[in-house]
Amino acid sequence: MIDFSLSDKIKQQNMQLKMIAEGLMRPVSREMDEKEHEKPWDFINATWQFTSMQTARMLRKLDKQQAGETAEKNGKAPAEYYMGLMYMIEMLSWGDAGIYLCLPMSALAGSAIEAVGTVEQKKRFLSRFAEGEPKWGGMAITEPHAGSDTSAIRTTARLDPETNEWVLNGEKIFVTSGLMAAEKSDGILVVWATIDPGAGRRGIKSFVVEANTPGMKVTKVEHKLGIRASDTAAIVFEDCRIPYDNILGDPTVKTTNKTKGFKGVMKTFDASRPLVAASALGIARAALEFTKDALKKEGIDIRYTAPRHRRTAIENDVMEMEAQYKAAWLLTLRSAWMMDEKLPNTLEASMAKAKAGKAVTFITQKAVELLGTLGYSRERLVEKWMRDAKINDIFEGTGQINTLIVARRILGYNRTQLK
Amino acid sequence: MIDFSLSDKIKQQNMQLKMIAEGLMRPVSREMDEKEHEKPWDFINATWQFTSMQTARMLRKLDKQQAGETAEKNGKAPAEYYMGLMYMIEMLSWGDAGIYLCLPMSALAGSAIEAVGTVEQKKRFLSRFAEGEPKWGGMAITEPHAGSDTSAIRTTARLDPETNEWVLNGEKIFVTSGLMAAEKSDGILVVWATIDPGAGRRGIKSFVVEANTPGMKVTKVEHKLGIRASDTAAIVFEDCRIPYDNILGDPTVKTTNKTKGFKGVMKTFDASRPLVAASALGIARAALEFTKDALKKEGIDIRYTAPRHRRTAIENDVMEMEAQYKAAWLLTLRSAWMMDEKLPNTLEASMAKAKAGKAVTFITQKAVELLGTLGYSRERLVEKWMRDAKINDIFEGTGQINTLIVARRILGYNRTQLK
Amino acid sequence: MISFSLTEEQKMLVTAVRRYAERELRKAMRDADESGQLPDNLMSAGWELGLTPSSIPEAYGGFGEHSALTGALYAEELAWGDLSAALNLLAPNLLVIPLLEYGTDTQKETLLPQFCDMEFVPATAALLEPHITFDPHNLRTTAEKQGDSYRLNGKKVYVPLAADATHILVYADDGGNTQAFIIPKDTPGLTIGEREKNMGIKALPTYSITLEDCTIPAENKLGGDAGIDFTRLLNFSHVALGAMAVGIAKASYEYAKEYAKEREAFGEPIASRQAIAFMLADMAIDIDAARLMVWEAAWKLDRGEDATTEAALVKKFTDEMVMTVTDGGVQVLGGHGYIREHPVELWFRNGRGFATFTGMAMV
Amino acid sequence: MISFSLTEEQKMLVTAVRRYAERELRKAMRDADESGQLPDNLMSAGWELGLTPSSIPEAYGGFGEHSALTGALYAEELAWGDLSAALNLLAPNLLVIPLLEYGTDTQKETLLPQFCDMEFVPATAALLEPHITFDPHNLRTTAEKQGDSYRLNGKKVYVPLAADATHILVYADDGGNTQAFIIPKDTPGLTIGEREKNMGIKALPTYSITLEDCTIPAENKLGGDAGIDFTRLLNFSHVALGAMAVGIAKASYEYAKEYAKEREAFGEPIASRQAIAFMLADMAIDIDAARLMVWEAAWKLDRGEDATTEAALVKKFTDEMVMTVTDGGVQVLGGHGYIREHPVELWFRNGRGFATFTGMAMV
Repeated sequence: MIDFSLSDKIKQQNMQLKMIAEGLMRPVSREMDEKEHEKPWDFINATWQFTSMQTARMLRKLDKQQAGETAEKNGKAPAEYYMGLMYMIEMLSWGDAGIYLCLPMSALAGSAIEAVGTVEQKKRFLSRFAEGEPKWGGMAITEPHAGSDTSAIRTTARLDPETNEWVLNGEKIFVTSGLMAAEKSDGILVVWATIDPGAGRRGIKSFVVEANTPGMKVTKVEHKLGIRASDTAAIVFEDCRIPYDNILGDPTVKTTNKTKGFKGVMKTFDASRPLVAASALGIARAALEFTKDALKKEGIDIRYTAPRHRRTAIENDVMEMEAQYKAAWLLTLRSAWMMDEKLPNTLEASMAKAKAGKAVTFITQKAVELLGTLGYSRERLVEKWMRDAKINDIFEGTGQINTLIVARRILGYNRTQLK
Repeated sequence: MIDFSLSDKIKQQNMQLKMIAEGLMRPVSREMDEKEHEKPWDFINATWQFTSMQTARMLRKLDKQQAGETAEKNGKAPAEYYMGLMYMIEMLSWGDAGIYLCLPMSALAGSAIEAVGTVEQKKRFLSRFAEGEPKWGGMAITEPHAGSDTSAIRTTARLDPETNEWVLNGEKIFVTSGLMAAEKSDGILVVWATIDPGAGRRGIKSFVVEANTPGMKVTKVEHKLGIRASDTAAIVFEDCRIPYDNILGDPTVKTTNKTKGFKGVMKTFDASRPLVAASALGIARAALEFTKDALKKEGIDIRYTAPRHRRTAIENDVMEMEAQYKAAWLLTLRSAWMMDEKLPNTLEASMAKAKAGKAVTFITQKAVELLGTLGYSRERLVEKWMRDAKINDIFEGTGQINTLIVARRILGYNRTQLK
Repeated sequence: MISFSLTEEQKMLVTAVRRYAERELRKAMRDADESGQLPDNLMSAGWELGLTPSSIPEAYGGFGEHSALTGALYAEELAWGDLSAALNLLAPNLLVIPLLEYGTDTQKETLLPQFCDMEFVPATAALLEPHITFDPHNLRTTAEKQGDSYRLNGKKVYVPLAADATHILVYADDGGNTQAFIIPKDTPGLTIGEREKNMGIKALPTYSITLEDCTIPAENKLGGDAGIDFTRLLNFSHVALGAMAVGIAKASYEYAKEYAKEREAFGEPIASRQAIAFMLADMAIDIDAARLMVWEAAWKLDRGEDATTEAALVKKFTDEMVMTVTDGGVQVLGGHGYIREHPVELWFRNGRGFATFTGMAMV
Repeated sequence: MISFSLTEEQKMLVTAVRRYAERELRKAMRDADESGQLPDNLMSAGWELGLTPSSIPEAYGGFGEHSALTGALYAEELAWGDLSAALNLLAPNLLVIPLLEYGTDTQKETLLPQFCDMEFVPATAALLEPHITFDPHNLRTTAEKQGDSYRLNGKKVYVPLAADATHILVYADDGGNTQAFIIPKDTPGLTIGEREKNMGIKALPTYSITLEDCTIPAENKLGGDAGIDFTRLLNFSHVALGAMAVGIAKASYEYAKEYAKEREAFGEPIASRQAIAFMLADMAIDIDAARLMVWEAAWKLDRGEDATTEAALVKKFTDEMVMTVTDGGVQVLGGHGYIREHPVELWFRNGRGFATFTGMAMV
């Protein structure tokens, strides 16, 4: 039955996360933005308690499975798993999207390992996220010469038969939490590289590189328009040697067209795009709420039922912001629900991402506009949200890439038929 | 010096044409729309006086040139030639865009003949437009299987060496005034056909076919969304024989890449696109004026200087309509001025056409919306203008084609680099 | 718990309505638009689907419960078939739903049973007024109480089926509030005007009506003394029209998509160009978003909650969306879209009406 | 007769300003934004172009006539170079233009000559107020006449160069009309606040100022008893800011275009994809349209005609256009656009300000 009501579990989670957002994020939002490259340690230490516990629970479950104690299938998620995740990310991004990205956890690296890693790999790489000091995981895909074009990856992984090690060479950019994962904590990076430069898409594999492995070096931490609390690193690999077993998934170059490894990687986008959309919408909600509150203080309440000749332009703008927000939010909700229902959602996830990216840029830019000098000032957070927001139309596939995916899906076209 | 003031000549022309628009077009607008395929004879007979005189003047000038009596170069236009034309078309389309298209004249066929015809051809084909009953010219380019893709033309023109005649075979659609030109008057059609189906773009030539030539048959007059006073015909050519001398321009298939003939044809778009844009903007102005008048009657004046929190949504909408109108209008003005100044204007003409097509669809659709039941009713003309308007985003290159041309020009790309 | 699954019943209903839309409405659509007339048997075939009776409780002869959400599902399918026919078939809802929501027992008992028969009974409502500054919350049509009766004065337009309707539910200003009054056919003072001529929905007979000291017993005020919560009723209408806008938009989008895949230019289907493909993708996204917005508002209404904000956003979003999409439908077909051989121009004309159709449908 | 040709003088001026913008402003732009400071010599180099003196008649030491159209030409070029620098360099215009238009002879004679010297003299104006419902025609800052003096009270924000300006032209409500008052530096009751922190134009020092019973002689009211036509002055500002919006938009568009031609993805430059190419084409069209709108309004102002509608449309169109274009500039560069190594994010931050900058520039 079609139902839009929240389960008690998510309601309770929302309440808890709102406290974190209001208590540990909002108060340091401005500071973390101005002092780019500093870290929100209070938030990190507090949330590490939570994320490390979750990882520990996951690992215990893994042990049980190995011991045959549970019939639960590997990777089976509990009810409303993605829905819960989505609401979490929305609320934390409502708090501060830059700080949310500092959440100490294995992040995308963890997802990749959980999705395709062996049990041994999971234990070896993820147990660190269950104990000790806060740690980060990162995903290194993009290279300087290629943006969305993952098939053009030039970083190589050559097998040294003598030592049975992979030798990585290449340069990665735009690695979220790259500095924290690679150098400032005992974290891990998942690095995409080709084991056969002539094989295109089929030669691309992912490898786990542990923090401070010799030959891996963070060469730059970017100065950005927004989400400044989060570090975005450039990382160079020069004869960086890692054990043979650090490769994720099948180590051979498939010769068939069924590029399973690559598709597996693309599959993770089905899960991550609704979450990125949710992050976008957290920012959008923050801006929308702030705008409405500020207008209310000036005596302007939005009259939803007033006809166009009575409604003011500013009320009309706010309604448009709300409508766009609602549209994007419901698409996102649907795509997360489909994940939980194990329904194929590539189309719907890209729809949500494309729409949310557009909606959040529109809403935050409009908020700055409507609020005038208040909106443009760095004394308030709206201008920051507008800067933070823009990343959502760019990462995890730009708006254009996601629209392209939607177009291909609805037309039934492949990447040759619709370039 | 940058100047936006009208010359007295154009001011006077505007006054005269406004009388025609108000006296002969607006009063029959609705009738001509409802009784699709009937003709506005009062308008036709009145304007024929004018257009036939103009053609006569042009032919006299031609005679003088032949006799060496004038130093004026062939085809040299007087000052403000295109500017005057543009204002004319704008005002007549403000009157009624469908009726404007019934203007008895050689139209695009005439332009093509004037541009590339020999003196003999001009006299032979155009003198009829200077005398007798009203006549029409038409241009037959589009074919059922191909829209904007003129290089895919399949209509063939085969030379019969025995009779020294071209034999045309093929089918044309979307021929404006096709019925009037081909069968209902002693008019002419310019038909695009290939003399070498294997040669692609280079084999395409244009031919003059006189009305009621055996083998040419109007097979259908379209029922359309708008501009219903104008007939849009489908015409079939079955072994339609025309004299060898009816070919316009060079009769050989060029083997170089410099497809001069084809380029010449494309060049006519530089002149016609500003004019089509002007027609679009005539409709837009009609809708805008009607909307503002109707609002005024309800006590709503547009307060241009009111801030957003005082201005109503409806005022804001009207301002947006006006801004879009103004933007498109000035681009159109510029592209016409460039024609008169003999400055290359392919880019600017496509800019004007793309923007005007978008603006007029937006403005007329918004007008219908703002006027509510009044806008949607067939008792008024606004809904008709909205239907008429839409053709402007479609013919003479759709909005997409014109945007594509703009994109190629600004990027310096050819049709292979940007498809 | 959040879910986007239809119930089995809803799925069956949707399938049945879609079949009717595809086999009957689509076939009749073009001729009906040109001639201004729906074929005689079309409404009776539609009435057999039992949509209106399925909203009426058994007590009054029906076999269900009113659900705006279920209504939104079938309204979308009907409009996908043909908007004129959809508005015609659902016109009785304009009386039935307000009765179900606010009717007194007597009103319900008297009026509802006739809508549970096998035969289509025309009924309608009159809300719109003929001026640009129309405001449903500040009507110019007035209802004045005089002893045991109400006297109505004013002019209404866009009243579907007014000439044949057994009852017209007339909305009027009753002391500053919009209230509804049940006016039976042939009540003195009620004059049905000429059939209206509109850009779209040409197969739907709509009329202007005039009320000149049109006097009815006080018990004809819907809901009796308590009256109605007009805002809530209007929300039902926004949901119904929103769903129909989605249906029309989907029709145009689907047609344009198939055309774009078949039509070749410059050696490839035009769908393989980003300009066209992205237009289609944006259509698909906004259609889905609009549908979900309709569902959410309907769901809230069904729970008896205030959905005024949601319904207002539905109206705003769908009015815009359906226009953009149906305009895009014509645009994708280019010159062919401008010809009345293809249906996109019809959907385009209908699409522009939604901003105006306030109150013309209800589920 | 309609013409789009610049005069020879205008062409020369544009060339000179563009050279300055390209060689000086562009080089300084990024550092200035990060440090919040324009290099010392930048304004003096700009001042040597003689833009402000070229608007001042010889009688007051200048060498030209005020022309909004010529002003629009150079304002576009300056903003193309850097908006902070442009607003800084042209800040004296905020006093000079109103003086030229409405100043009494005495006011002109006293104040104008200092702006014809070789050295940049900071002067400014204060219009904006710190509330969302700011309305330039209904200011909250008040000017009360008391005998031979005016007493001003209120708060202003976004006042460029306030800390250094020799004079601030303060706009205040004078009996229901907006009038302007010349307030010299160090007038008692005038307090300059902290330097403001904004999202963009970070290199331009702007301040809030407070007026508490700030009292000035009555002859400091601009234009004397006749006062000013504030709407006309605001039109000059809309034209100036519109031209600057065009300049910024052009900068971002050009950069994105070149990037798109160089950047390869999936084996081709990204510019060869319609999604990107069409975005660039739409930018180009709207930039040109905006410029022509600016020209037309300026031309009308120069003829002394009422250009209120034109100026309002310029503001509406350019505010929107510059935001769309600068957002698109970032979007075309994708992840690289988000990094402060490329200038597009800077133009994006500046672009969003135009809707707010009302009255902050004048030509």
